Amino acid sequence: MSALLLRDLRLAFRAGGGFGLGLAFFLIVTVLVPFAVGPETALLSRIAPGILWLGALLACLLSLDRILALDFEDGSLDLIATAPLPLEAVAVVKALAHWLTTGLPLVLAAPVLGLLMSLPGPGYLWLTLSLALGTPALSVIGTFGAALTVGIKRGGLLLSLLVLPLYVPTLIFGAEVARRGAQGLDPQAPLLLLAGITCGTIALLPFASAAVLRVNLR
Amino acid sequence: MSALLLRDLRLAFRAGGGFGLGLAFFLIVTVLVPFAVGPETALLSRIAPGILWLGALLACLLSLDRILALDFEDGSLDLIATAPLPLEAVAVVKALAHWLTTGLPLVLAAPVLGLLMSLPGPGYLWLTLSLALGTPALSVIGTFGAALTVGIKRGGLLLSLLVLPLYVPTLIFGAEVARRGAQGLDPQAPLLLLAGITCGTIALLPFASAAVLRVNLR
Amino acid sequence: MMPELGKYAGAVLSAYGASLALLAALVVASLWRARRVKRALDRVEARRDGTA
Amino acid sequence: MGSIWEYANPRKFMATTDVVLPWVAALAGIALVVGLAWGFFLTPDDYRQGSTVKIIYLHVPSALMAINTWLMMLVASLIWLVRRHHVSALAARAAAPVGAVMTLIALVTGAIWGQPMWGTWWAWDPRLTSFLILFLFYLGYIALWAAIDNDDAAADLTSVLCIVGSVFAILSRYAVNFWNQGLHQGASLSLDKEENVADVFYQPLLVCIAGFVLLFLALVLLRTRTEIRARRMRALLARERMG
Amino acid sequence: MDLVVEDLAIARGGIPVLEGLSFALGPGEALVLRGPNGIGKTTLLRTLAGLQPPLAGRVSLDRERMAYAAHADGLKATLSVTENLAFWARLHGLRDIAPALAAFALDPLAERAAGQLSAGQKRRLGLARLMVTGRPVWVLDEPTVSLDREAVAMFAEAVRAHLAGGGLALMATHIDLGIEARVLELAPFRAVPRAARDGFDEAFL
Amino acid sequence: MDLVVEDLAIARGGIPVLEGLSFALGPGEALVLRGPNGIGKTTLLRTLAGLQPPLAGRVSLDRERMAYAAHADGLKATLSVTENLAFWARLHGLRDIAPALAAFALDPLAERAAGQLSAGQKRRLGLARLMVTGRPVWVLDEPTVSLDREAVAMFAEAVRAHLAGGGLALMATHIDLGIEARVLELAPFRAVPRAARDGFDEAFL
Ligand code: HEM
Ligand SMILES: Nc1ncnc2c1ncn2[C@@H]1O[C@H](COP(=O)(O)OP(=O)(O)OP(=O)(O)O)[C@@H](O)[C@H]1O
Ligand SMILES: Nc1ncnc2c1ncn2[C@@H]1O[C@H](COP(=O)(O)OP(=O)(O)OP(=O)(O)O)[C@@H](O)[C@H]1O
Ligand SMILES: [Mg+2]
Ligand SMILES: [Mg+2]
Repeated sequence: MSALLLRDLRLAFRAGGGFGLGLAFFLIVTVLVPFAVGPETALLSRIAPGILWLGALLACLLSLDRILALDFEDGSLDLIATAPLPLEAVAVVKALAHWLTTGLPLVLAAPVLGLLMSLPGPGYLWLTLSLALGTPALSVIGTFGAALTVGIKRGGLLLSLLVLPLYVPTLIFGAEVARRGAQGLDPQAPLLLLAGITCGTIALLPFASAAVLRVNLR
Repeated sequence: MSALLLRDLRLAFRAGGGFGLGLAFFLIVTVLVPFAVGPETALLSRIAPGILWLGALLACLLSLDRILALDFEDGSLDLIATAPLPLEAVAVVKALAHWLTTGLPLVLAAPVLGLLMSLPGPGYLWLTLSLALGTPALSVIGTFGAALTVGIKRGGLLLSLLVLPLYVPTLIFGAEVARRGAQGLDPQAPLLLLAGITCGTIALLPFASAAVLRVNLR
Repeated sequence: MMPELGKYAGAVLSAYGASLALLAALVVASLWRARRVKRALDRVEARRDGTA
Repeated sequence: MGSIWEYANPRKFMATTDVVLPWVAALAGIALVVGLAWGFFLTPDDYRQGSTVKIIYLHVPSALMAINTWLMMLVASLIWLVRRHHVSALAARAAAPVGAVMTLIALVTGAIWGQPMWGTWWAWDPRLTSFLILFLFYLGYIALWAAIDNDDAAADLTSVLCIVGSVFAILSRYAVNFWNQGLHQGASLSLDKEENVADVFYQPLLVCIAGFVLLFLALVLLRTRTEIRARRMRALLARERMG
Repeated sequence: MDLVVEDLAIARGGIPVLEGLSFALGPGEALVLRGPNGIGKTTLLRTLAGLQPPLAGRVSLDRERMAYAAHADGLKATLSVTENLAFWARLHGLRDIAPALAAFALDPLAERAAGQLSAGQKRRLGLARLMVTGRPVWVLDEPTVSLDREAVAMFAEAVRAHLAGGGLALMATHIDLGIEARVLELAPFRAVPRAARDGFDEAFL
Repeated sequence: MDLVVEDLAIARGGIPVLEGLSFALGPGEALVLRGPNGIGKTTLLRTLAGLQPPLAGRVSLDRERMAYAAHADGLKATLSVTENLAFWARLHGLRDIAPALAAFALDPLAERAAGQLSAGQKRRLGLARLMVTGRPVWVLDEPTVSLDREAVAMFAEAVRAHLAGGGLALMATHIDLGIEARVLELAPFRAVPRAARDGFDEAFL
């Protein structure tokens, strides 16, 4: 397992490997929002938590098709499937590698981008916390979506289409935590629900991913 | 030229070809925004023109890597480059095919989605008009970005990073037209500027795209 | 020695601190890479001259 | 002496910069220390801005260099495209991270300055916004260099990106101006003496600007030397592998 | 017997392609599959590798003892030759990649990124992977595509050594490898469309 | 003379691989390039096709009269065999694809999506493309990879007909095609590293 994880991380850090690009996309979406909706600070600070969560979600989404499609195209996935590693473990490792290269940087960058969006004071902590709790779920769900579409050439957009509805609960609770936090309300209830979703998906979805992967390799 | 255009359109309409997915993405982003920022109508209708423009831009962006990368990977691009068709024409045809399969559907769907976002009355016309005028520029600029990154495996995110700053002027003027239109102000000035940008990019960028493509085929 | 910065001391000092830190990081990174690349090149050249 | 293009030959460039670089670096160090110390310790507070006026000694030079670095990259890119001197392409590559850091310093000092002056870290002021866009251009340019492994192709592609990017950067500047009227003051370093800041602030500022220019020069020379060496090493290694 | 196939029928894209296939392979034996393009060699090998289920019949083969090499090599263009090989070795719990590098004359290319190899060099790297799996049953799909004469000889040598060490090899190929091996001609096993005229059965035929 | 190469030197990834190459080819002639993996056959053919510039020397060849076939076939998986072929024909201003289909026995597969072909069938389609370009100079990179014996014979037949019609063919291959053709062994033209020890020239060597 560690061999696969290390390889994926190494690939991500190589030139053209995609590390940091999710981050760049997050940055760019956040920057574009004011151009689109106008520069008033009051308006921006009101929509800030939601837009930041949406930006993080989209940045995650865009890097999903790298999780498995590259390995499928060059034939590695066939070979990995015949190696002594259950496909469930492959799904977990792939999700973990995705989170480490995409989710984690987003969590760390979110406060800085909060600044651009004039996020209100107490919001920073809750935004970071909710992202830290929510992005692993995004990676695991995304891996499932990637496994579903792995056979399709440039399935990127289809993948988005399949995954986005699955992202809705995470997004709702995550953004709600950040929003309540920013407005000084009590974010405990959505926080617990968010944590529940994350634990549930991590525990169960890899099995679904592996099953789907098996079908797609056929 | 028509052979290439027809092939690209036909490929887009085939299963997994990507037609309609840009549209679906646009739809989903628009649907997710209320989940992210909360459901108040006043707030939504205020940010509606901007978010719709942003959604259209992102939907365009996501389909950019299909423009050239698929042809590069399976070797068609090498063969097309040796066919009796100048690369400038290839760049134009590719941009046109992208606009027909992505930009045009977005323009047509925008009014419907405006409804979801409670876009104010007069906004519909101006939103549609600004998208119709602006999306060709997005396709042409995007083709340039795709040509730049065509040699890079899954250059998708790098492509976004390169293209997004280039999209800024179009987005600003386009969203400004839609916003002023929605608020009942006079959108003439940004409209002219938007038209200027579109004409300029269409006239000049294909040459840059062809030059860059030539380097990448080397 | 230290000038009186008044109520803006935090801002001024952090501006100087951040900028000088960024500049120092840039200079150090440039020097470090210069040294590393030079050493690597010397090794390659020595190897070539040794074998040739 | 010959034409200046001789210096575009890697060998000549290495030989020349070997001599020049220490002097430039030393001058840069002196100018920076003198300018910053003068500005920080020996100037009075502004009657309106208080001690925050001292930030100007970092903010303005870095902002100037952020733009000028891009201009220098543009010129170098054109030289590469027209005359195909490798050193010129490598100089553009070497300059980009310097420009990015300068932009970052301008942004950070501006943000820190904005907190006491405008009561906010960030505002979507046209000038600040266009700097942010400039920063994105730098990031994209650096990322493109890093993503392509054929050096000549990378030089060609980044050069075209630099040219197209310049056009769009200017377009963005106008677009941003159109979109929002800003808080930021206009240029106060004009040739028109009336509009300039008071001399007490002005003189150390000039020294600081000179320091930043020299520092930029020194860094670009150093990094270009590194790039040339790295390039040569890649060529030698590849040649070695060919057997 | 390490690999036994009994009355196997296989399908590709829902259409039966081969049927009634039986053979067995013991330690030290090699079998070459031959047949015209499109007969179903790739499909057969994928079935044996467990990547797709058979339509009928039985395959007895311990998948934990099998290494598969497909049309595609599964190389990562940005990783070096050594890194690529070391990854597969570690995935199979091995460490030593030196013999594999040596067997396919990859030492001079060891530090090169896999994306910068020529077609034949890539293939050599793909074949070297087999040696770091440490598995006795090799299932190979057209292993010598793009190889020059010298490299084909290296490959034959590697297979011979593998067989001498008690391994098995099953390969599909169109060219002569110069290996002592039984040949199985697949043409006689082409599936004949059965007429199931009285309505649709489970396979809609 | 339709194709004349004089004192050509070519490089891949900035490194010279072949130099001092000269040959000429007239109507009805074929030339087979041979050489070990990695010698630079692909690079040479790409240079002739105009996809990359030569390092030195001269290639005289009207690119408008040349058709190139690379390692990859450029097929679209979701288009049918007919649609793929018709596209290339129209791009080159031709219409009739029937002879090409017949020459490579693709008629039974005509309506099949290209993605559902076996490796050898794909290759046959890739080669059929040459016949719908209507161009006299064929530049082919390992055309027979994955082909079975029968398909190799079809290809040889197609080349012979092409030559008989006044065409030219230049191909790199490792196997014997049974075509009357001059053979050019590339090994003697391998570029030798020049020693430029005292500093960097523009090539950094
Ligand atoms: C965060 C982002 C900021 C950026 C990117 C930025 C950018 C710039 C640039 C480009 C210049 C050089 C203009 C020129 O010389 O033509 C400049 C100068 C200047 N900035 Fe900023 N600025 C920022 C924030 C601020 C803030 C918050 C203040 C203080 C209130 C400020 C005060 C000044 C002053 C006093 C000058 C010198 C006057 C001048 O030469 O224009 N800036 N800034
Ligand atoms: N994805 C697919 N869907 C449907 N049919 C397919 C698909 N791939 C291949 N086929 C068909 O299945 C049959 C068997 O294909 P297979 O790839 O196993 O042949 P093969 O013997 O390996 O041929 P080759 O020597 O050309 O590689 C062929 O007739 C082919 O056309
Ligand atoms: N992208 C690349 N970057 C750098 N070097 C490369 C690249 N691709 C190939 N090479 C090297 O260039 C040389 C020539 O490669 P080329 O592909 O032309 O060989 P070839 O004769 O076609 O070999 P094969 O028979 O294996 O296809 C080889 O030594 C190869 O390692
Ligand atoms: Mg096969
Ligand atoms: Mg080759």
